[in-house]
Amino acid sequence: MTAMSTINVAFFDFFAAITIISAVLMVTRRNVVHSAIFLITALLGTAGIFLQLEAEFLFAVQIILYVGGIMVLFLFVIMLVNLDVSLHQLQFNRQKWVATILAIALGAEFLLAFRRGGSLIRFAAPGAGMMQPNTELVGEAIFSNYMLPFELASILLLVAMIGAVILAKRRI
Amino acid sequence: MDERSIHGMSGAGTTVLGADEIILNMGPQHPSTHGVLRVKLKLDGERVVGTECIIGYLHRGVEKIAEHRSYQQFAPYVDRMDYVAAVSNGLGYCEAVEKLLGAEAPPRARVVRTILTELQRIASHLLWLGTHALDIGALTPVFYCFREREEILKIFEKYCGARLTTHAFRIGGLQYETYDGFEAETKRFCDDFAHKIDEYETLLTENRIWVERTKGVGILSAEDAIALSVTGPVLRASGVKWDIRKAMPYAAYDQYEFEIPTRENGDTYDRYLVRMEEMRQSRHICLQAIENIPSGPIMGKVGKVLKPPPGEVYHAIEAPKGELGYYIISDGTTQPYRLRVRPPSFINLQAFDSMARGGLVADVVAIIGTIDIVLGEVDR
Amino acid sequence: MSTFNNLLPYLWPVIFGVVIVAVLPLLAGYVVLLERKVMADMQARLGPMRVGPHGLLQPIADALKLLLKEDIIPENADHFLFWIAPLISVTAALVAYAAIPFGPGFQIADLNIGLLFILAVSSLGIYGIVLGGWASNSHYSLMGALRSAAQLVSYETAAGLALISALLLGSSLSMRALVMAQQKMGLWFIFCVPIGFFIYFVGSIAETNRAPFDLPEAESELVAGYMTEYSGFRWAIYFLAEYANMIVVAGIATTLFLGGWLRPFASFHAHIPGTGVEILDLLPSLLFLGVAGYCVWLAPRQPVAVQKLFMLAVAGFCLLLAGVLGWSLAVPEFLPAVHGGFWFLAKIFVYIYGFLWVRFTFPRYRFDQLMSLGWHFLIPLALANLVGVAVGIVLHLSLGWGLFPSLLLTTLLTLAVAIFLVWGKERHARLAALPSDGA
Amino acid sequence: MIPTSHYLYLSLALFIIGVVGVLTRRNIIIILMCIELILNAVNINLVAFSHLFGGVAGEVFAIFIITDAAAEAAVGLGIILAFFRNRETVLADEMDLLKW
Repeated sequence: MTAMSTINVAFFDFFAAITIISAVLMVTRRNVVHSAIFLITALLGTAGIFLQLEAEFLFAVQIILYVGGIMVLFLFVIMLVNLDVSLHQLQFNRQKWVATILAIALGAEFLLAFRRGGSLIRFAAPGAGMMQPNTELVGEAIFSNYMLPFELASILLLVAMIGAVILAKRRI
Repeated sequence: MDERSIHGMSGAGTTVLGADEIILNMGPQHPSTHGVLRVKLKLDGERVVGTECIIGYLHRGVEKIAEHRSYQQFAPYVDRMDYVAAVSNGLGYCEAVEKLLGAEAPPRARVVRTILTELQRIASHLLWLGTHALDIGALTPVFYCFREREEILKIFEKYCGARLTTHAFRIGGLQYETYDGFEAETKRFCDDFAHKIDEYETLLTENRIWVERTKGVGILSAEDAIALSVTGPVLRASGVKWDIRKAMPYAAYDQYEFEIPTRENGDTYDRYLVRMEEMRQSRHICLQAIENIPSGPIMGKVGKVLKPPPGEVYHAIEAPKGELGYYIISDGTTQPYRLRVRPPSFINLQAFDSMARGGLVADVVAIIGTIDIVLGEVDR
Repeated sequence: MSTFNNLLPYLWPVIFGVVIVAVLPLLAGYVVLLERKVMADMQARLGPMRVGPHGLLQPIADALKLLLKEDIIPENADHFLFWIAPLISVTAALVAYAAIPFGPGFQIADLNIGLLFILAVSSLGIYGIVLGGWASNSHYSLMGALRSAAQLVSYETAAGLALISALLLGSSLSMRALVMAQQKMGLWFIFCVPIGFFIYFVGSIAETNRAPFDLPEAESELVAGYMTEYSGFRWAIYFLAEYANMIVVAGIATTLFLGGWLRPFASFHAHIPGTGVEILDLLPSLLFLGVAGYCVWLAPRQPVAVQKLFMLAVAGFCLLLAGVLGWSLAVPEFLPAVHGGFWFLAKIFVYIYGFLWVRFTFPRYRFDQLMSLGWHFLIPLALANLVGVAVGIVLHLSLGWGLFPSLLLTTLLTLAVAIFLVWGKERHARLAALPSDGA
Repeated sequence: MIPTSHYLYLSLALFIIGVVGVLTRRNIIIILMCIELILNAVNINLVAFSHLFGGVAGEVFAIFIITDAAAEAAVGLGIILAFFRNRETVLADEMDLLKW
């Protein structure tokens, strides 16, 4: 095992641990702001995973859009609607156990699928350096093969923007 | 007011949007409430939906003190009301007592009083301009303003030994003769000051941000201004041509030519322009007065012990901030039976609510600045 | 040993990183001193003069004072967030340095997505402000935080669009490649896209919360905005983050618009006869020699013996710098690195001087005016500029016009758009000033 | 090198955590955030497979998903704000006006 791959594995473990731990903390925290922060760290961990997968452009997009944009919006709204009382309310509903069982079933199902179907989708070691230069490749893909979905996505954003403005505006 | 939002803090605590309104407590320790004014703002987001001024943090009972001091002893106290325009305060008080006594200051004293008072008006307006600009975020004008104000304070210091609380005037005239070079120094200051004002105006008057921040902010209509008995530059910026120096001349003002600057819109920008023009007019008055100061005594004959005849008198002057009136009741003893001050700051502050309502938080700061209050005078 | 060889490529970046993290607080401190001195100069006074000659030791004294101050956490604050918020700010600011090329050799990592990386990481700094403001549990802090969040999100858009106009010319996201593109073109991008530079200048002032866009910490309104409840060391960390961010945005502007580490007139080559030394490369050394001479001249005029010595020490330091800059002329391997670093820092300081100049000249915007400036003027202008630059490049590529003339043409067209926008805004303001039932 | 299955396990874990959050939490903002977590799990999957097959198609779709998430967050938070103004609550099980 070379030094490179040791570092690679170490980075993967590190980012995966950050992601999972913060995801768990996010779901369990009582304070919504703390939850949001742990979601941010989870997203940053995911961004690290992207970087480790040689998807640099996606790493930047993840941080700029997700962490720097969407989560700021979340925090903004949390600060606007944060109620003192909500800290003392019950945080989980009655579906707790149902949900847990469901989740376990879901997990088991997926695991089974991975184990059984692993041979079908050939979990080999991924090739390295095939997606460089990443930004250029993604750009070319978006503006050639995926032109229509890209335009649709921008229309979706426009619609969402108008919708959000109308919903949030007090008096129109 | 909503008790919960007053006591509950924001941030990690309660809601901002929940009740749709938050209470923001500005002051008494806030960098731009000009001392110890406390303003309770009811905010909807950044918009002001209600205000409440809470005053009294600097109350010293000046009016009550007057009842236990002889007329001369009380004179230094008035300096501590509007402490950035002490000379004007002293002028109003001395003239009120002189009116009560039926005495009059000699012509020379009256002219020197006029010069010093007009210099004080410039100094007061300079301080206002500097701090007002600072409130709106312009960091630099305040230093230029203080540079010029320093020159005026130097003249005061040379004249009577004090810079801020001068106690420059005495009942019946002046205690000190003017020093050698008083005329020359005042003239030099006035000559320099002409383009200094132009310099300030180049920094601010045409500045886009300044205009945007002040135009249409804190509008006070002429009717409202009169109804709220607002006086001084605030009133004149609303278009009412009322200046006691012209309407009921005192000191030596009837001898000089000067304009009463007025504007129509009654917004913060107009008040700024009015005060700038007033500084020019004050300079003009000073220059006229300095040309021929009559010779003669500077102290009238009023005697050592002042016992005004029983009666009452109201005398008002045009202080830098507006009408400064003294209402004195004498019972024939050496001490006033009752003394009441009509402070311009206190009464102008009443207009704050109607000006600030509907504005933004940043406008509140601009409006507190534009009314030009001094808390020593509001609270007395 | 082989492991060591494998790790060697990682060694230089680590050393660079340590150097930057170690030097940056000092640099930020001296930027503060510079700011106070420039402010004093513009306001007809002297500024700090007490600590060291001409206040040269003031930053160190300030840092010591801040370190020793009592650390206050408000009773009802959210302790964890209150503790971590300044650290988020400063970390985001420092990480951004990883991709800034201080010189041709002095860069921690020449990332493929360099510019995106810097933008991404520095956009995290907003969390420090928002969380700090929220955790302080005070109205002023919260309002500062909310203002800051809205402001940063709005101006990031305009600044990002302005950067894209330069990216179109450089056709890369790598900071190094962007400088190389300017070298190849023989023209800094500021001359090709002046409007883009202007928008980025305004946007970067807003992003770093500097006057006239310092609403999140507007002293006269919000006391100190999100920093109201902070004191001592935590406050110092926020302060460091703010100045570190200033240097980051200045670094981005320098790299994208001002030719990075390139010397002015980089394509003008005039050698001293008989040697391979270019005349223009002598400029930095001469500058420092001049400063050293001035210090020597000042030294006997200092009132206290210690100050005389200190002045001489400063002169010596300048001589040393001049020596290093001159010596590197003789050693071709070091020439680009040393002089590149010099020019980069010099450009950063010029850019920051622009910040200071603006700060001491203009009053502060009001929140709604700030938003309308961002959304109604800067973003449309940035979009128009982007289209203009793109059209200019197309003209250059398809019609074979020179790149500079075609960009000049489109720039003029964009200026027309800008004038139209201003005119429309003023017309709007006039209409709004008319009496109406709305308001 | 890390086998792709590791990424799948990571993504699975995130997905399940997200689902549990959506099903159990009462605060609707946290529910929205859990949905973001689920979307992220999907993104990891897409990028991992993209890496495995050496194309950028997966990354492009991940970008579309992020776009989607932005739209969803904007509209979702808009609804929450509007709802909060009327009912002063952010608890999902108290949003029962349509329940008969």
